[in-house]
Amino acid sequence: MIPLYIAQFGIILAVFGMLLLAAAVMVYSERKVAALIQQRYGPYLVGPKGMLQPIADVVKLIFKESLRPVAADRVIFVLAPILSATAAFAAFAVVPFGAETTLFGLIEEPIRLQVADVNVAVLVVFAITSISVYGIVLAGWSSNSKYSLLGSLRSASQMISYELSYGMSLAAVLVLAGSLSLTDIVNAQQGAWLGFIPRWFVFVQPLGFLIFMIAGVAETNRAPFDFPEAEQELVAGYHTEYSSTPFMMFFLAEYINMVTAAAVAADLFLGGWHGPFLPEYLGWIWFLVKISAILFFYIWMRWTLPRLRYDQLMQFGWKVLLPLAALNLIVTAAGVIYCGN
Amino acid sequence: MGTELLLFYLFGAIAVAASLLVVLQRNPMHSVLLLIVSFCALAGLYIGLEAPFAAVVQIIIYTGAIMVLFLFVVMLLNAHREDEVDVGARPVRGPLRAGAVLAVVLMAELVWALVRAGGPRDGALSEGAGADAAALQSVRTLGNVLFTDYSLAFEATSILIIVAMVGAVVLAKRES
Amino acid sequence: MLLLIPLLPFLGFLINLTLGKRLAKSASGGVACLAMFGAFLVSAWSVWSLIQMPPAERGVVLEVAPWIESGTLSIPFALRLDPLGALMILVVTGIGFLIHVYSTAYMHEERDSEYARYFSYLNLFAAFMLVLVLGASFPVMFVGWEGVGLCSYLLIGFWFTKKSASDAGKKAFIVNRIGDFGFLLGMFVVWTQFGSLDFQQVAHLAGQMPAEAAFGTISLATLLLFVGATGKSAQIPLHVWLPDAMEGPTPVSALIHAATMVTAGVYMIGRNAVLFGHAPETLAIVAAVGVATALMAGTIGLVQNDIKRVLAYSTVSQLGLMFVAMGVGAFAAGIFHLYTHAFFKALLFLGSGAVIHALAGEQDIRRMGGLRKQLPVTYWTFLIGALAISGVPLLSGFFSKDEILWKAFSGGHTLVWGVAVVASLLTAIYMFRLVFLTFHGERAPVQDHARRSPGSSDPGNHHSHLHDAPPAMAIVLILLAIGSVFAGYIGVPAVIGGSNRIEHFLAPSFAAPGVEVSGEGGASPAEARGEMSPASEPTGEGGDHRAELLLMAFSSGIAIAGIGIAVFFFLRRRDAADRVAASFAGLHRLLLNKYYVDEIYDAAIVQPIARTSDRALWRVVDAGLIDGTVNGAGSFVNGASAILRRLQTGSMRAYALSVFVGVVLILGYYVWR
Amino acid sequence: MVPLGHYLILSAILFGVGTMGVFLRRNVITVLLSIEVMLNAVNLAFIAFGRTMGSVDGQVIMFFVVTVAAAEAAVGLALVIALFRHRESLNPDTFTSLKW
Repeated sequence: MIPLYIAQFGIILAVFGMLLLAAAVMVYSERKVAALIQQRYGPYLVGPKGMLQPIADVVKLIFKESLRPVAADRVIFVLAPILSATAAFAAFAVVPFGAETTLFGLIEEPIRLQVADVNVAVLVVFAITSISVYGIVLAGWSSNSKYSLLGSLRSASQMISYELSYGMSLAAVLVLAGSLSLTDIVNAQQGAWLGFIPRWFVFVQPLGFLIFMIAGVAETNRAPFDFPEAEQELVAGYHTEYSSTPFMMFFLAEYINMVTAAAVAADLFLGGWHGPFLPEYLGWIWFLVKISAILFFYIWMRWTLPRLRYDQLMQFGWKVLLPLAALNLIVTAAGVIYCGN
Repeated sequence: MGTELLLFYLFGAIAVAASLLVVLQRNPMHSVLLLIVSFCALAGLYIGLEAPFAAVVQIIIYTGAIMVLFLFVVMLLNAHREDEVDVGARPVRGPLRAGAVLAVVLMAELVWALVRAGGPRDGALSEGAGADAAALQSVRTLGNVLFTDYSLAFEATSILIIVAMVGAVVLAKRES
Repeated sequence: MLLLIPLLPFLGFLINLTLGKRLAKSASGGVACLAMFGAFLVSAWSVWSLIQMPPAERGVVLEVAPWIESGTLSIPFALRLDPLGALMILVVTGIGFLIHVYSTAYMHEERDSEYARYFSYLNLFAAFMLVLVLGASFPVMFVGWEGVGLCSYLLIGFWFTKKSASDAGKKAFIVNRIGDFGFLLGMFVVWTQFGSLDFQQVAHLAGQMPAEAAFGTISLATLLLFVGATGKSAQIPLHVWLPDAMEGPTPVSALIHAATMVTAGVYMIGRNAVLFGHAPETLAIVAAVGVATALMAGTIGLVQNDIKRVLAYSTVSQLGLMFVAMGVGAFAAGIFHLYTHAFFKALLFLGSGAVIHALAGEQDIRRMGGLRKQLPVTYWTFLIGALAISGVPLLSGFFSKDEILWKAFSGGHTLVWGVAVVASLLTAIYMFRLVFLTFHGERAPVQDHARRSPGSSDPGNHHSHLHDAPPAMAIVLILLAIGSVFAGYIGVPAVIGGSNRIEHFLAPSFAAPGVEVSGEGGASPAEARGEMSPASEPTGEGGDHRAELLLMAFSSGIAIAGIGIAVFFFLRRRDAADRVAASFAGLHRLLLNKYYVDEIYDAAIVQPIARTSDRALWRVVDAGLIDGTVNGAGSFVNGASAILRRLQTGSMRAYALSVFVGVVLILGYYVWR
Repeated sequence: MVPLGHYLILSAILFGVGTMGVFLRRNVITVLLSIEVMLNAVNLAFIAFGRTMGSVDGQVIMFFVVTVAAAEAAVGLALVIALFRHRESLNPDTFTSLKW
């Protein structure tokens, strides 16, 4: 019994570390990719090919002075970044990233590569995302500056608007899998049709996947939906007034959210850790591959597409995405009932 | 004193404290946040009651939607503090204070009534435990009940929502 | 069939009422005349079918619908046609029709809407009059009674923009109300006495019992009814309204205030002949009132200068004469006079109308004169009328009036007879005064301010030259003239070889049903009066023949004498007339002011009422009591709500608190129970 | 195993607290929040009962309550905004006139 607890604890730590690492990697790769897209070098001084750049950044940020506007709401101003960071980390807790494994026989009965196996995991992710709104909103409001306020208002309304499409496209998958547990959903995508097409829901739910991706981008406030921090319009949006560690937390939270979104997408649509050529216990490699692909896609999109106009964003969200998602859900449900599985 | 009871007291304490603060301090923004806290605590209690779905819904809808709405309004009206200067307000504070007192009285009455009715020591919940928890937890059964026994009420609420939506838009629209 | 008679005019009324405003004059007038003519034809037909029946059971009853059903009281809306009614409907529809035709020309200057209004009123009047005549019971008759009152009000005040006209209308209406009140009371008494209001039944029941020796219930009932009659027929003391009624258009005066409505009182007494016959006291009063009225009106008529007023007073005196006939129990004679009078009085009024029309509204005879040349038709017809009314032999007036005089004399009412003779003498005098002043002698220049009725003034030509009556009028005048010459020949008394047909015809109406009617003339009223005065068991014995002839000669002599006097004073020596007037200045003024009756009434009745209603009723009762209560209620509610309003703070939390208190209390009750 | 009584008493307390808020606060928004507190107290009671009965009806009713609460919040807040436009105040006692 003891080793099991140890293993669980280990997994928690591992996930925590992995998320931090992932954030760092993201920062680096984002800069690099951006540079390549813009035909620059990007960071190359710190460490080999500037790989240690993120660490330098962190150090710099930590050693900066932490400022707080006089008129700011003391409590909330402090609370906001912590909240968003926490939410970001917590969301990943229910995301499975690998098949059951005995960790190379270290422990007798296998455990799942997942912090907490909740039978309503999907909804939990959803719920935590909705909480993460507060981080931004409160940050904007508490720092008592008009730019921040505008940024936070925008982000809040934007996230709420896209949460609906997000949830609906997700619900379609739930209908297909017939479960709310991410593990079950992933396992429902085992195997392949005709031997070579993997049973990924992306092939069943192309539209759903598209909507999910777009909504995900909006949820994570990334370009072309990065209104909360639209540099050209409102200095730095909701975190204008933040500096030093609190700012870093927002930064962190943003990237972790991306990772989480990517992980969830992989689990829901791309069959999680299932994939050809690799044994079950190495499934997490497939998982990493898929996540990286999605993340690259995010970065790629950010540096390619211009930002929309705010009203366009809202119009799109309510008048295009939501109806499409609803339609998709209805069609899926009908299909499921028709096929009877 | 099992862990469940421990958790119950923990969450219960949080909920009560948060609610009390919601009521007792002046800054609406803080009230909203504290209310969110108490909601989360309630969600925890729901999990303890083997209603995880209810818990998640509580968070998604209350915390994720309704409270954000409140937050919005607070920001929009930028009501930092409860306005002390009553703009042409009728001084009806006295009776209202009495109302607060009455609330306490009501609380006392309820508690007293419950205690007399067997109070905390009755094992009411335990024989309910006989019902299989899986059925209670599974969203499927919930859905079945919701869409069969309560279908009418469900449709009614959907209409209610539509009406409320339209009404809200009409009311909040600045008449030009 | 019977129903059609009143219904046709009513339809005409409805048509003119609803779309009269849009109709052209010719259309609305045509409709009205057509309705009347139809009614006339129908009534002629029904009268003819009535005559076919044997005299005993001449009577057609038509129950239109059940009307008032309450306990033992059951009054169907029933019409009944009997000889009396037959005569009346012929007069009403016939003369009514002629007057309608006349009106089409006379009212021609009116605007279309006014024109339609006029004819709708006229038709309505005809309808009500026919209901009055045909009604088989008191209430039905009362409907007609009130209806004609209304129409007379409307028509007198037809030119309501003129204050005098509307005042006259009001006066007529109010005075009539007094009479109607009496009529109602009479009805009630009859009901209590006989338990029925149907004429036939009442007559039958009355026929059983003996005539009242002293003043009894029947006398009371009849007296009250007679009050109603005085109201309608302008007898003392309620005669004051009729002269003023001349404010109305002349054809109206002719139809309502000469030929038909004012005779309703007479008709009513005739209708209840049996009842009145059983109340000698009442009959005496009737006779007295009648003769007094006749004399008084005659004297007034002697000095009046308004052509229509003179005619009005003559009408009053003639009505008085009719009442005399009724009073002495000569019902047939009274009705007979009514019938002939309808002809020549209508003729005279229409003639005067023609004159007024020609003179653009001039009514003062002192400004007339010498119209003989310009208005030949009018002159001759008017002359005939005058002769007829003054009772010149062989004209209709002669027979009827002479009949009355003879009945009075033979009935032993010598005094009544004497006064009646004087009255008829006066009649002859003032009628011819009228004729001479109007048509002979020299004409005084017309002043423009003298245009009286705005109705009959047309802006077109100011009558530099006079034109005679237009064809429509002329024809009517001629027809009526013929009528007033020959109408009397249905009642030629037996003594001069005639067989008094009208009397026999009417006899059944005056006899109690079931009582055997002897074909003999004059017997029936005697019987109806139940052996009241044996002296009136006349005709048949030779002695009375001589007396009757003598009287006839005498009365015709009277007529001639009257005319002679008129010739002397007003044709030959006008200054003499003035001198007489001067020498009897006091008397003259008295007559000129109609015995100051109006002034007396004003002082005795109108002013006190006005004062009390102003001081007591208005200031105290209305303003004080009634308004006080109403406003009091209002202010009470006001005060109460002022207090209750405190609860309505409008603060939602206060409301919530009230709810909450309730919750706590109820819960507390259950907890501590 | 937590007894039903605990939950009920907790919900009673929460309800009382909410009511208190309705009467104490002089800010419409806070008043609405207090009402939310009351609703949640009721929800808790429902779910606890449902658990006791071993049926999901408690949760179902809780969903309905939540829905109604959402509608109420939407309309209520819209009203608050409209009111705030008319009177520059959020004090419920300033909105005592029955019409303007």
